[in-house]
Amino acid sequence: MSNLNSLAHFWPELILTVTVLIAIIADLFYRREDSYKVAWWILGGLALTLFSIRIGGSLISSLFMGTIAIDPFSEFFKVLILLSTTLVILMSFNSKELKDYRVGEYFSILGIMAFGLFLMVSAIDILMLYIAIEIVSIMSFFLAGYLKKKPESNEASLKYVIYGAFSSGIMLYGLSILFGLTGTTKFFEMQTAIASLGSDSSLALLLAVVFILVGFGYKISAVPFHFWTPDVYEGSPTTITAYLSVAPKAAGFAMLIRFFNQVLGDGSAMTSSTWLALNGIPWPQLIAVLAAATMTVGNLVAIQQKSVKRMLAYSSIAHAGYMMMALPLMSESGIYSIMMYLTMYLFMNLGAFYVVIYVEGTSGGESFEDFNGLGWKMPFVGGVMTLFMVALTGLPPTAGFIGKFYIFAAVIEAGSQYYWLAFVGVLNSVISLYYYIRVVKHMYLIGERSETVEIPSSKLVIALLLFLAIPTFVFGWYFSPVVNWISESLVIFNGM
Amino acid sequence: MDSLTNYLLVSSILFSLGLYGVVTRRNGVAVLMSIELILNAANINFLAFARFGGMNMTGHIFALFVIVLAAAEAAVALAIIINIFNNFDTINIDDVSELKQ
Amino acid sequence: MNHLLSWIIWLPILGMVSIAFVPRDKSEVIKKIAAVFSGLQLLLAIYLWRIFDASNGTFQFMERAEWIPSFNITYILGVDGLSLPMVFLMALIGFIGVFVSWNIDKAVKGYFSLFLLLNTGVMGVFLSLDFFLFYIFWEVMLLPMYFLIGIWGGPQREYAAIKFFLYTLFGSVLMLIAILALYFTCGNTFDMLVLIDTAPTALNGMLWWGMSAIKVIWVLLFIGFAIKVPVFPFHTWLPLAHVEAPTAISVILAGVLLKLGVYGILRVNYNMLPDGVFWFAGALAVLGLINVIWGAMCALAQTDLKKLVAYSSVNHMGYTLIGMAAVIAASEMNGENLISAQAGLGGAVFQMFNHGTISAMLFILVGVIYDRAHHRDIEGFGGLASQMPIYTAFVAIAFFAGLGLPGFSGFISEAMIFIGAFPIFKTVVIISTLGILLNAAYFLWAFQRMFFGPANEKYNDIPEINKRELFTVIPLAVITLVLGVYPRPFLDLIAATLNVLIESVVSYGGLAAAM
Amino acid sequence: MISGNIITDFSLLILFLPLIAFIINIIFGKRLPRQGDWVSIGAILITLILSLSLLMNMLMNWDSDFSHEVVISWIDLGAFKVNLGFWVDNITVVMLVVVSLISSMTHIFSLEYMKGDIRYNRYYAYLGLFTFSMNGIVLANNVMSLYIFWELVGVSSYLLIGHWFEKHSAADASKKAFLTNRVGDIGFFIGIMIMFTAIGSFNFQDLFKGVSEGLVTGSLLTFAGLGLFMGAVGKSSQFPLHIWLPDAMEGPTPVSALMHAATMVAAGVYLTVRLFPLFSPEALTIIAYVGGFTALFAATIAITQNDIKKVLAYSTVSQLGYMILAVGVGNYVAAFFHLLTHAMFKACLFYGSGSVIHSMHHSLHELKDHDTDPQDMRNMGGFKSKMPITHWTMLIATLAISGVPLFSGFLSKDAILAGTLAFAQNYPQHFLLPIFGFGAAAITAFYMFRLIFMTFYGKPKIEKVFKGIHESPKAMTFPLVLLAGLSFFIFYTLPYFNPFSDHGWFTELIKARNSAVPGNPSAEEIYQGVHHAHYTAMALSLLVAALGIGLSYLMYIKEKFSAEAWAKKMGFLYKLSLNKYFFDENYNRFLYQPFLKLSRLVAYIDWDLYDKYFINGFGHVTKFLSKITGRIDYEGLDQTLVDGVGRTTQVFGEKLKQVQTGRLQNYMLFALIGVILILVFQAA
Repeated sequence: MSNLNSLAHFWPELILTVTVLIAIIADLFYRREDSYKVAWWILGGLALTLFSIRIGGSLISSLFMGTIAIDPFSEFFKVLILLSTTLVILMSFNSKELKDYRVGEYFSILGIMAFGLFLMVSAIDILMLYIAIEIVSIMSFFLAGYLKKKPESNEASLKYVIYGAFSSGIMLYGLSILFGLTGTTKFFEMQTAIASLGSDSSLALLLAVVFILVGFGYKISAVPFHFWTPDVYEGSPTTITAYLSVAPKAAGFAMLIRFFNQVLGDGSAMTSSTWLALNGIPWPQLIAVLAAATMTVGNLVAIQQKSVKRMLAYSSIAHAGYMMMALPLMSESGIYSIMMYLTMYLFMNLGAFYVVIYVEGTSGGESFEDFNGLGWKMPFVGGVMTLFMVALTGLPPTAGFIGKFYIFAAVIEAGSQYYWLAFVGVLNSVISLYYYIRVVKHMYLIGERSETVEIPSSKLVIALLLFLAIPTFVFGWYFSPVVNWISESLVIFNGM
Repeated sequence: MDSLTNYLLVSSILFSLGLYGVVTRRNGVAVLMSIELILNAANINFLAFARFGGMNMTGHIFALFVIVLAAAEAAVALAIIINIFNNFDTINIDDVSELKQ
Repeated sequence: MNHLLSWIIWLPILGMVSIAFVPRDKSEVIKKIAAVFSGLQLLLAIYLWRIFDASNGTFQFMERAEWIPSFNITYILGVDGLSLPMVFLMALIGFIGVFVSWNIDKAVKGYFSLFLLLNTGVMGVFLSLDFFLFYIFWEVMLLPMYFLIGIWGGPQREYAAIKFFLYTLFGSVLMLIAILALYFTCGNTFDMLVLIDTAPTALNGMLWWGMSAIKVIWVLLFIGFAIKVPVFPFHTWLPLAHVEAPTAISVILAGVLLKLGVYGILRVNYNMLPDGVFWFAGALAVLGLINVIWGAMCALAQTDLKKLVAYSSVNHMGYTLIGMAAVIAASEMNGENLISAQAGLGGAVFQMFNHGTISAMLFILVGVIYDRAHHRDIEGFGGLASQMPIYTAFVAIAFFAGLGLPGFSGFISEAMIFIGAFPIFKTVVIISTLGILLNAAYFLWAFQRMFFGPANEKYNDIPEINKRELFTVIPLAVITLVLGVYPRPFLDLIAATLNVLIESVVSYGGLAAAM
Repeated sequence: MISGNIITDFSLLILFLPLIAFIINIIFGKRLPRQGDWVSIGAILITLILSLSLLMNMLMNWDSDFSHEVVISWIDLGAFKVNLGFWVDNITVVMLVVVSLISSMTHIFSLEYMKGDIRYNRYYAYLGLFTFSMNGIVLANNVMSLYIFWELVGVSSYLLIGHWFEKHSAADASKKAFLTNRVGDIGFFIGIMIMFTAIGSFNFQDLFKGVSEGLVTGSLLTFAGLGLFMGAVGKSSQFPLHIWLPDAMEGPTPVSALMHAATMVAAGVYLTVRLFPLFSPEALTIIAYVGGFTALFAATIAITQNDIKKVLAYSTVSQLGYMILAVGVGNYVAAFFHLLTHAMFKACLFYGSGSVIHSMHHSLHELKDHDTDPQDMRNMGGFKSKMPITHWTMLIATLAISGVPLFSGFLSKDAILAGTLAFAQNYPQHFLLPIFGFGAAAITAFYMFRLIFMTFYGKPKIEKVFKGIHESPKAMTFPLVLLAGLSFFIFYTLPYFNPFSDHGWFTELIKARNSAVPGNPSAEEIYQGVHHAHYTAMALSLLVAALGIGLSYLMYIKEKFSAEAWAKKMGFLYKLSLNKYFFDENYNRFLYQPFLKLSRLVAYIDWDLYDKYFINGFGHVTKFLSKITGRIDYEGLDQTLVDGVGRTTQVFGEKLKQVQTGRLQNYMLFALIGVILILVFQAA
């Protein structure tokens, strides 16, 4: 579709862009202390964007001369991104860390990041892909280092920028090789080209795939490209940590799915329920191994963390691992389960981080000891935290279980060659119980009971916690709505 | 003496140098420069492929975009490094490790 | 009354909700609410038992409701002769448990909410006929258990709680894999009724990494259930959990939770993988034997009364396994010895129930002395018989019931198990008869050390067992005695279902496992 | 002539009246007047009357194969059915009379003997429980209910032996009794299982039928028989499970009289009598040897005991051995006959000893003397004058047990010995059995008279104790007199009057049945054998009895030669016998202690090794792994790898600072390594 016509279907992104511009300008007129009002502009913009997505109609095609796809699949992820962005913005309101900074840009940057993520989930051209990744990365460098006066934050951003640039560089190199092999940047042309490649170039192809994998792996923080995660997660403002652990991951997975399904797989993705790897590239096995490694490492290292925030950081690596399990299956239900997991993960993980933010705000720390007796002191917060922990462990009747359930179901369905993966997965969730329940232990078993009971003063906190907790619980036993939504969204534009 | 392989050779050498620099350099700026090397290695690839693959201009355009993005990235990175310098009085990234537990 | 089963399951939740509205300092009210709701549940259970048609071996009072159609998940409830006694047991012990925990004073609100939640979880497992539902209830039990042990337990409570949690979770995730494997190999359904029809044949000849799928799934499920039972190598969480848990929780744990394992094996492994039964029966019997002897010997060596009782559970559940193994006697290759199959399986189910009542009684009584003396060291007493005669009398009843004395229900079930298993597993049974000697040994020895001999001045003014405690023990004692004298009321209840089960096992049995 | 359902009702009453008394007493006993002893006594007396009326009925019928069966369905799972019920025949009736008679005597005797006991009501309650279970055994028509009541008897004995549980010895004894019995019961149950597996029923008649049809044969049958017999070995305290009975004397003496002399221990014999048709020849031979050996062996222990009750205990063991021996040689009617007579005179002896001990107690109590053992015969002597009734009754009983003509013991013992002799004549290789028999007879006569002489004759050993001695009250002497009376032959040979022949209502009505096992001699053959051996046996037994009595007369009255001297002469044997051949010690050393050690070891393995190291091991391993991974993931490797890189870089003249952790490059390095590994791994 030509560029001009494309604009007609580009409303969400356009609205987002305009919002951000307005926000930046508006920021100039606010005084320092009420610069947080910028957030309202952004929120409004996000709302509009969401609206425009929903009314966007169900056109499935590609825009801007085949560089961007619009399809329910991308819309699904866009909604997730909008949701998490909105939540994170709301969370930021009572984050203690941000108090003594001018937060105007902060919110605008979040907006831009959302825009980048939009591009990521819908890119079907490696150029667009690269641009999107770069936008997102650069914005996250900003955000990670937003606390200028806080050394950790600086360090985090430094590590993030260098590591990000490095890995995107390697990825770019891989892309260049791929370009060389196929002579095009468009996914579908690449697909056909790869399909007709001779076996002599398979090593080069492998090289390209592996290099590209570095970029992707970095985005979803998969082993062995996860080393930046703990430091960055710990250094950056907790709100941003929460955001990084959800939105870019989601987008990254969307990207992975598209790429592996349409470039390295035979495009028939969603028409038949399973598909094949092209040209005998063993990337499914590769990803399977990486998945196992990712969740194992994530869990094992999470066990010995002293700070809850850091523990969550590592555990988010593990969760990436769970989701990766479903990639090599190359089956519709695999993708389905990833989308399911992401949806559930969004609520419980943001929830967990939000409780951490709240506890930081009250007791000032984020180590396990800071949670001692929390359950008795603040029954509400303790209760929802328990819920989130249980959900992250993946016990019924919580959303977390449903996510895991779908993942494992997909793996088992794929047949016995991936059972070992399922075993690794379930054993890992047993391990994860150990450190998640540790939080609960500190909240209820260790701290002595206080007679006085506190409930969060701010209505916003309660509202947000409820908004995150209720789905976490309800989706645990009633998830048909999600199911239907996902099965509608499970339509990927496949070049036709 | 004007064949694809030579270009690829050059680019791969650049790439490896870049990698090496990233891994061994201690100076933040130096590390950034090494990264630039990697990016440009990629650029050379793009151009070379575009040129010899007898294709349209895609490669060139790609290269242009890369240059632009690299610039942006470098800008951000340098900003951060300056900030680091203000906080740590060093841009030697060995010394920037508060976060080790 | 329709939706009877749903009511039985969800009543405790209602109680939990209504407790939520009570201010935390009104502990009396909270206890009363808990008592009322579990009492209602008990009444419903009794009513169910009255109107249950014993002549019909299939599921009754079925309830079906759409749930998650996209994954063929349905809300199915049903009760048969296998689950009915367990439901009754749970209702009874749940009700009694409220009174056992009457003098809990720490965080009463939380305690009773979790207690009721636990109740729902257990009931759900016994009544649900959809695998997904089954699994959810199965896991729902864990968290309340964790808190109940971890907050209200003894000195080592945190360790005990997490150990229990990890142990059981480990088992249940393996179970999850098996459930999914069944789902995808047997026509994409969680409906147990359908699975019972399709599964036995669907897996025939299927090989995974050279192992027969039947065996793999059987073992996965078995480990999951065996940990709950607990079967020998997986039993070590039990003594710890028992010793640390508050009395009422030990009562529930020993009285009902251990039965979940056996129930699961009978309901799932036996019904859905009959070939596996034949392949595994021998091992099952041997494991049972080990449980019997090992548990008894450990019990013999204990000086902590509660630990002794805990190990006696290991020992008693061993008999159950032996009895279950006897089911294969009814197959052709074993000469269609229906008698011993019925005796063995019936004995096993009966033993489940009896162990429920007896061990509950034992733990309540242990709690009684612990509340007074604040220790459970057997050696630390002596001559109590002259100081608390009534208590002594009830302990004697419980102990004699425990050592399988005729006149108590335990004897009948154990005798049935032995008689049933003897034709097929002669050596196992002959060795395990040693168990009845060891039972007597450890119970009587403990009894002598605690109650006989010169009175210990330290406890001269120790208060006698009080009315509330009597109220918790007497019903159990009565049931044990009545069924011990005349077991038909119970056995007639399960007979029809047993025969259906045996039939379904032997009708497939041993074909695929043979190859 | 009573009709069937009346018999049913009677037997039901006989069975359940004592149980009701038990329940009433255990629950309300304390609050009832006189602590409710009258409830128990009333119940037991009614029971006695009822069983006597059954006896009358039997005598009036005069029908040797009268039987009456009642059955109720107990378990019914479709194929697996269990029916319990009664089997009333002449044996049953006689046994019922014995039980209820001795039981009522005990009730009456205890009125005085247990007066003022702290747990008076419970004592009577337990007596009721015991009577109930014992009648249950007697009435059972199938092995299962037999087993059930068997165990219940064990419990009531446990409770009664442990009646004075404050004494450690009593508590130990009760536990020992129960556990030793359980050992036997295991065999019993295995026997039941074998039988049921083969025949598919528990009912006596079905079992007999099944065996005669050859459903169980050969060694399996022998095993089954021996299994069932093991039960008897336990209950009747035969070698090697005899250890519990002497200790059981810790219980109150009336209890010893009732359970550990007359009825409960006889249950084992009753079992073998009941199931006689099931025993294969091999089994019977073994039974015979066990019985015979026990008879002699226990007798030899009894010689040297000084505790009056211990002597009686061992004589009981030995007499039971007799009965078992009789069953073994096939002459089981004689066994049952001896059971009957023995119940009478042995109970009488126990009551006698009870009354002696009672008065000893009193006199010691007067003297505030708590060191002197009231049961030690060496503290007695010359009581004849003080306690005439006790003396005479005990003397009669002793004459009976020693097998002196005119007394019941003579008849029954003679029958047994005759049977044994006949057996040995048919199978000379078993010549030992009669030797056991007659030897035991001689020794029995000896030590029984030793008891009498030491207690009632000679000079009082301790004068001041002797002063306090006086005859016991009526309630205690009445049972003595009654039972002493019942020790005369006449009650067993009616309507005939011939002190030298056991021919009478008993032999008429209790007819031997043929064994169901093919190959066993028929009842007729056995009878003939006994008939032939009769007179020789009689002569011999008279001889040995006279021998024994004479010897002890010379030793303890005339004191021609002193016991001490003899004891010294054969010091080793003396020590052996005095210490009961060190059985308890050896069992303790080689069975109990090792087993306890083993179980402690098992518990240790289970808890401190298996759980702590293996199970928790997984936890530790995981934690360890997590540490390792943490290292590798976060700190480690760089120590080696980056140093390596550093060295290479130094070649390029790059100065490398002290390697620090948390450094960015390491991460990238690892990422790189990861990539390379993947490449290698994939390209390969």
